[in-house]
Amino acid sequence: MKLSQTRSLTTDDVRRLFPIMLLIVLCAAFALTSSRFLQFNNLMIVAQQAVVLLVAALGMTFVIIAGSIDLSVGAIVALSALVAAVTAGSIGVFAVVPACIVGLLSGLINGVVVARGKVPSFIVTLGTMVVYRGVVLYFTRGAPISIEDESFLTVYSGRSLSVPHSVLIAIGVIAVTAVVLNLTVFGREVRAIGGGERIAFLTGIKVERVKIAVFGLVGLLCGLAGLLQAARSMAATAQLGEGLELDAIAAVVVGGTPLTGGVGSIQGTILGALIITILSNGMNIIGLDPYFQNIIKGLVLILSVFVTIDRKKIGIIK
Amino acid sequence: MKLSQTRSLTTDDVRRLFPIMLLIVLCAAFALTSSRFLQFNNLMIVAQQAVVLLVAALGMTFVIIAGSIDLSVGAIVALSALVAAVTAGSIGVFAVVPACIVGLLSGLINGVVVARGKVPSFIVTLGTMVVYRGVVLYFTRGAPISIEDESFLTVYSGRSLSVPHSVLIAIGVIAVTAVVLNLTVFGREVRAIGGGERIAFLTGIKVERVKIAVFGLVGLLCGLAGLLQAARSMAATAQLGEGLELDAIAAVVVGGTPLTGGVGSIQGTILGALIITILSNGMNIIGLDPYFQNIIKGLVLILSVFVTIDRKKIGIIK
Amino acid sequence: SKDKPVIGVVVPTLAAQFWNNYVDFMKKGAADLGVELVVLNADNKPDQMVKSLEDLVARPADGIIFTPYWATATRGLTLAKDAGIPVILTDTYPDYPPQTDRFPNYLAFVGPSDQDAGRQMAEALFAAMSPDANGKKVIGVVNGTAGTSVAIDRRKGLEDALKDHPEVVVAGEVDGNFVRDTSQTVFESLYQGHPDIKGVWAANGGTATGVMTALKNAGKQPGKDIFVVAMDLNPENVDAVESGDLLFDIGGHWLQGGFALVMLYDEIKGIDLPKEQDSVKLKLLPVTKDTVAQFKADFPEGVPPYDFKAHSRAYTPDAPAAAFELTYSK
Amino acid sequence: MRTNAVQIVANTISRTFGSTRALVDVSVTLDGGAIHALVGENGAGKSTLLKILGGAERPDAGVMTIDGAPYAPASLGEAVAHGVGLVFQEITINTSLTVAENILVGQLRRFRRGGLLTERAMARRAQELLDSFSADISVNRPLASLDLGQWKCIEIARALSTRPRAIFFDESTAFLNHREVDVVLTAMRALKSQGLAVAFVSHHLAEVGAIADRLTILKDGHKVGDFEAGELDREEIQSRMVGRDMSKGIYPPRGERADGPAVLSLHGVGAGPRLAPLSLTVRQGEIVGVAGLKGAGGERLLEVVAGVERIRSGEIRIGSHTGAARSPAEGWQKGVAYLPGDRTAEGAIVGASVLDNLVMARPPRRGPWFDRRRAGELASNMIARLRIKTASVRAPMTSLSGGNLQKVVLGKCLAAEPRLLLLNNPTRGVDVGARLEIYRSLRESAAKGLAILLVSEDLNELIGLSDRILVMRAGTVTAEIEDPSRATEDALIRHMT
Ligand SMILES: Nc1ncnc2c1ncn2[C@@H]1O[C@H](COP(=O)(O)OP(=O)(O)OP(=O)(O)O)[C@@H](O)[C@H]1O
Ligand SMILES: Nc1ncnc2c1ncn2[C@@H]1O[C@H](COP(=O)(O)OP(=O)(O)OP(=O)(O)O)[C@@H](O)[C@H]1O
Ligand SMILES: [Mg+2]
Ligand SMILES: [Mg+2]
Repeated sequence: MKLSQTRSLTTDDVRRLFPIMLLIVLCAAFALTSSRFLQFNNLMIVAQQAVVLLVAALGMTFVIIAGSIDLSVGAIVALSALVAAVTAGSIGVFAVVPACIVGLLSGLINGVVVARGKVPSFIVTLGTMVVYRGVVLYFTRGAPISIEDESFLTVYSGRSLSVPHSVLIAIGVIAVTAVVLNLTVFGREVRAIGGGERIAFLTGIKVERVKIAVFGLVGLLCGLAGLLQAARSMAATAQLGEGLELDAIAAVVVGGTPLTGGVGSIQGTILGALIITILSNGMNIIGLDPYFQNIIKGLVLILSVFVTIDRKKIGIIK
Repeated sequence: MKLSQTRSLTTDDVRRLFPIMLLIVLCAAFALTSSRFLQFNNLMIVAQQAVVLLVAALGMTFVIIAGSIDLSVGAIVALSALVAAVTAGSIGVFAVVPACIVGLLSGLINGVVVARGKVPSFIVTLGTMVVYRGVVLYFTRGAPISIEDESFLTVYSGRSLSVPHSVLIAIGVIAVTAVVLNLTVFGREVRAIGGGERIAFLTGIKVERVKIAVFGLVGLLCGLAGLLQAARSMAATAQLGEGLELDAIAAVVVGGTPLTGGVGSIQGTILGALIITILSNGMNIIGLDPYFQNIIKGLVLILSVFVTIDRKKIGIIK
Repeated sequence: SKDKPVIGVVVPTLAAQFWNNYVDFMKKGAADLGVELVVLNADNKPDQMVKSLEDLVARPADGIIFTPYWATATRGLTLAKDAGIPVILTDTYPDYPPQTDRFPNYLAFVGPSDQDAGRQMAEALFAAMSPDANGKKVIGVVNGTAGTSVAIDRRKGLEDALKDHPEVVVAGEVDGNFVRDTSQTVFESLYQGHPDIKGVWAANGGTATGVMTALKNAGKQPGKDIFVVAMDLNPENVDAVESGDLLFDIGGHWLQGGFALVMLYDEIKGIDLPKEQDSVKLKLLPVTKDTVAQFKADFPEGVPPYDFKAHSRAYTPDAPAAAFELTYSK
Repeated sequence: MRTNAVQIVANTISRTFGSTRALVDVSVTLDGGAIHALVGENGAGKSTLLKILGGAERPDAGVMTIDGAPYAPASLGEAVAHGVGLVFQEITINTSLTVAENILVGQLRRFRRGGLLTERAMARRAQELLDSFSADISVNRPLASLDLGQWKCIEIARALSTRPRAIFFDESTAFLNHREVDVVLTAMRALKSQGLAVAFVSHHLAEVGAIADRLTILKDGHKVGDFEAGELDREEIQSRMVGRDMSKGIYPPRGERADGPAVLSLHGVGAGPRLAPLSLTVRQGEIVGVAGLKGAGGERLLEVVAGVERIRSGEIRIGSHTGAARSPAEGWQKGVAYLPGDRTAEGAIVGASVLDNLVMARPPRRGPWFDRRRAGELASNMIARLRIKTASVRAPMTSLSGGNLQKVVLGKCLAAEPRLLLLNNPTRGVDVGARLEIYRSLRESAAKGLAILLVSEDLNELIGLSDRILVMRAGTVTAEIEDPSRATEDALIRHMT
């Protein structure tokens, strides 16, 4: 018994280690095909490309652990990017404040309708996704809003010692979300609600308040993501962040957090966001037929969930 | 007690009657604004516009009652439309066979991965949505494929006695799905699985087989929907049916079928599909600012679920 | 209310600046001519394009102007024919001519030749690049949304030019989906894999902006280290040509809708469109550093001072026929 | 029908879960026409043994035979095909279906004509099955109008629908009140008389004594022995199960009559038709029991005090605060801990760990931070105090046996250090040994000032533990028993019905 355990990997280990193994395999495959892939410069580009997805996915991690889902993150990113672009001209780097406030408010609206209105989050955020994007379209009329402010661009999309600032900001977000999820009472309440909402409610957890806070948190993070995206593209457009919600959900679940709620980890989401970004970056670097790339992306998504999912924990596979 | 019940509507009645009331209110509002709205001709157009959404949503009703979800319906519609367009040139009206077979197979693949692989349907179909659309893109290389075959177009998108054939086909699909859901063993098993998958398993239902069949059924219906869509647009393109999955889910839940599974009705889905189609048709006919239409669509979605949802039945609002 | 005809317009999307410029110019025309303009948005969905056309037929509109993306031309024309509504197509040519027996209601086509524009972009790019040590010119290609005829036709134009220029090598192609952020991301990766790229053919304005942003982030100076060419003449791209970042841009075809509006208005007012004027293939306006000042003078805010009534034969019976040339004033 | 009685033999069965040895070389023989009881502490391996016999689990080692032929079911379906039916410990009623569909759900295909379901034939067959063991249920009743006992009967009818030769019940009476229990026990006798081999698990030795023909005692996965009915008396069974002398009874002695300040007082509190206005005071150190059938108002009363249900009239005082808790959160804040009746749906988060559940109500915190060290201590203490059988503090709840799960839910309430504890059937499925611990623990807490309001379907528990008993019927209090030590089950039942 003991012997065989030390010799061979158990299914549990495979499950746990799969995201990191997948990441390593992908990196190795791309590195073998293109010498450029592992260069510092490209790694920084990947990191930078991953930032917006990662920040949104970190927020999504909380929502999913709480047993809900948020389809409006892409729209919130577009909305806050718009706010950042509009205000950057006058207040420069402080555009982060209105961008984050708008993100937070959008998230709180989701949260209040979900928690107080008792409407499933899938529907609420499907609706607000359309509404928020409608608002962006209504205000921009499709025109990109360029950001000229130098200080804004330098702070949010410049580099120091060749490290992009956005990557540093993302590291900060990782640290904060990891602490909040793992070390605070709030983080435990989020898990409890995802594990069993009614039980949490009867045990005295303020379910409504916590859920509103969770949606507010993802909104706030999307506000930040929108700002970073606006800084990276030096403009806000109506199409910004389209489909980001699905990528964010994919990042979370590829990282091993099940959609059923109650469990999940920040490090998983980091791996998931990196896998999705690297897959895309690598396929473009090696010049894979763009018509073929989507097929591979879809298969990788299914495969990783197929392997990482803990079937013992999920009585019901829905 | 008795008296007040006959006099006033209970919340339950409001819930149950809301979709039909909403439909009536929408129709009345549009009819007052534009005299054209209630004309036979426009009603036939609405019916025809609703067909593709309705057929896909009828399939989705089964999936949702079974407690799952299918995000790949739009992609399956595109895939079968492609097959229909490619084969219509040589086999004319019989293109329905390969289109439906491809739809069925795509659905069965979803079902096998969900049921046998025990991967949540949200993820599987998110992945296959990307894969199937990738396949369409790969084969069409993005170019639209026109349909010239007259017999094909007449049969699937012509009219007899001013009634569009597609509407007749949809009525047939309604009849069949209503019988299957309400009167067959299979329909009962679908409800049982949605009501509690583990319980259904323990009580001897072949859960895997039924789930595979459900996904196969929605695939088959999407195959038909793809054929009808191709006939209606006289062409197949890679973008066909984009976002249809979300509209189909919206139609099902607006019709009062909760996302939690176990309960749901065909007539609800019919109402839901009509509401969504009429909302869009009416706003176009009265010429509402296109920048504003999406905002209204999103709000109507949230509102109707807010009213119709049965909060007693859903202990957990996720 | 027949004196104020209803003209319905369906655009592929309103989330792109180009189509908003298109609609704005038409709105100006509608106000001048006295037309009730109904604008519908297909939201980038083929099915919604068809539905919107059906809604216009049901309304009914007195005339329809639409852009048959996703091969929706035949469907739209059939619907309109059955309801006796005249149609002008813009932007995307459906591979059959107007005013045939099959579609007598298909009055005219007004649009650019995307293929020609794609070729011009390529030619301008190739001419500006100097060959590398091996005598090759290495370019990268960022395509538009796969499946749109616009993307396909522009790419065909590039292909035509490539045939005449064997010294040009395509290092790689990516799909930027006509969206600037996507274009930026995919080009970042492409460029990382092929740092020898010295020229970029970008399928539209937003795509080019994304590419230039990526280049700047990579510490390269577009217009010096690497040339970028674009299409659509979006204001920001015109500015980029002025600053020297963008080598070449071509467009002006957002005016096509306004031109079509005049033609359709006259038809509704009983003045038949001559057969020989039923295909207006706009010769697009190329803009380079040399001509950008002129462009800005002639097209303030992108909209030329254009007298719709003067071009409408219903208002000005002797209005000249070929009124729709895109030209510089000097 | 069947003349020769069936015999099922399980020989040296073993089953291990991770490091837990749930069964070690256990052998049993089950005969047709006899009722066989399995008893033992929580976690002794009873459910595991029944699941293996019923095809829901597979043994690591050991063989089984039916009438001498090898029997190794790989699934429930295979067991059913061998004529073996299993009624689970958990409720397996599907509320999306009707009564008849719930009974015949596994064989809907047999009721097809021309591809369509014949509802009438189904209803007839379902009614036949219910009537075959005299369950007084009409298939036309909506599921929601039936009580848990009737739900259990539906499950029994389902097990019978495949015409089994053997049928096993896992704690089928644990969630039932005395009346419902009688229904199920009568059903078991009826099945026995039809020649079926019947096996059941129960923690209520009175039930065992009433109907079992034979008895197997398990302890820590090992078989202690097989006995004939009447061979051992109740105390002997208990002491063999628990491994110590239980002859002094399991209920701790009552203390002095509590006359401290009131912790909970209700004045004319009503909550709709299911709870008529009622007044009640629970003092520090007092355990007040509430007896009554399901729907009599006891559960409602707890929900009102806990803040789950709103009051429609009257006034509640908790300690010095006036006013009802408007939510459970407010209740817990005021020092009211609530243990709901359904441990899996309302009590414990099954996907979380033992520790997570134990500290959920009042997580040890320093400002916003969760204090892991103190949480670990708190959980370990509670595990020791309630003798929760778990592999570790961080073990997942899914690895616990039913009774231990229940103890965790109680532990969660005690860990919040409440001043008022609301208990709804706190010892459902808990073995005698553990009950003794729990009762002692509750009594100790009461002695330190805790006030307890106890609703229970176990009338012995009410009589043994309470300082005072309210008896309710149809939402009103029908009697108040000041000295429970002199009360009898029959007396309570008289006021309840
Ligand atoms: N999971 C649930 N199941 C049933 N009811 C719930 C649930 N969650 C919340 N509720 C209902 O919502 C109400 C308030 O819930 P909760 O205590 O979680 O909110 P809160 O944050 O404490 O709000 P407030 O601060 O306004 O009291 C309760 O009265 C209850 O009826
Ligand atoms: N799936 C599982 N994973 C890990 N351990 C398990 C599992 N199922 C049972 N066990 C362990 O096996 C032992 C026997 O469990 P079992 O459910 O058979 O007990 P039981 O006698 O039925 O107890 P109770 O009276 O509490 O229902 C327990 O220690 C339990 O924790
Ligand atoms: Mg058990
Ligand atoms: Mg509260």
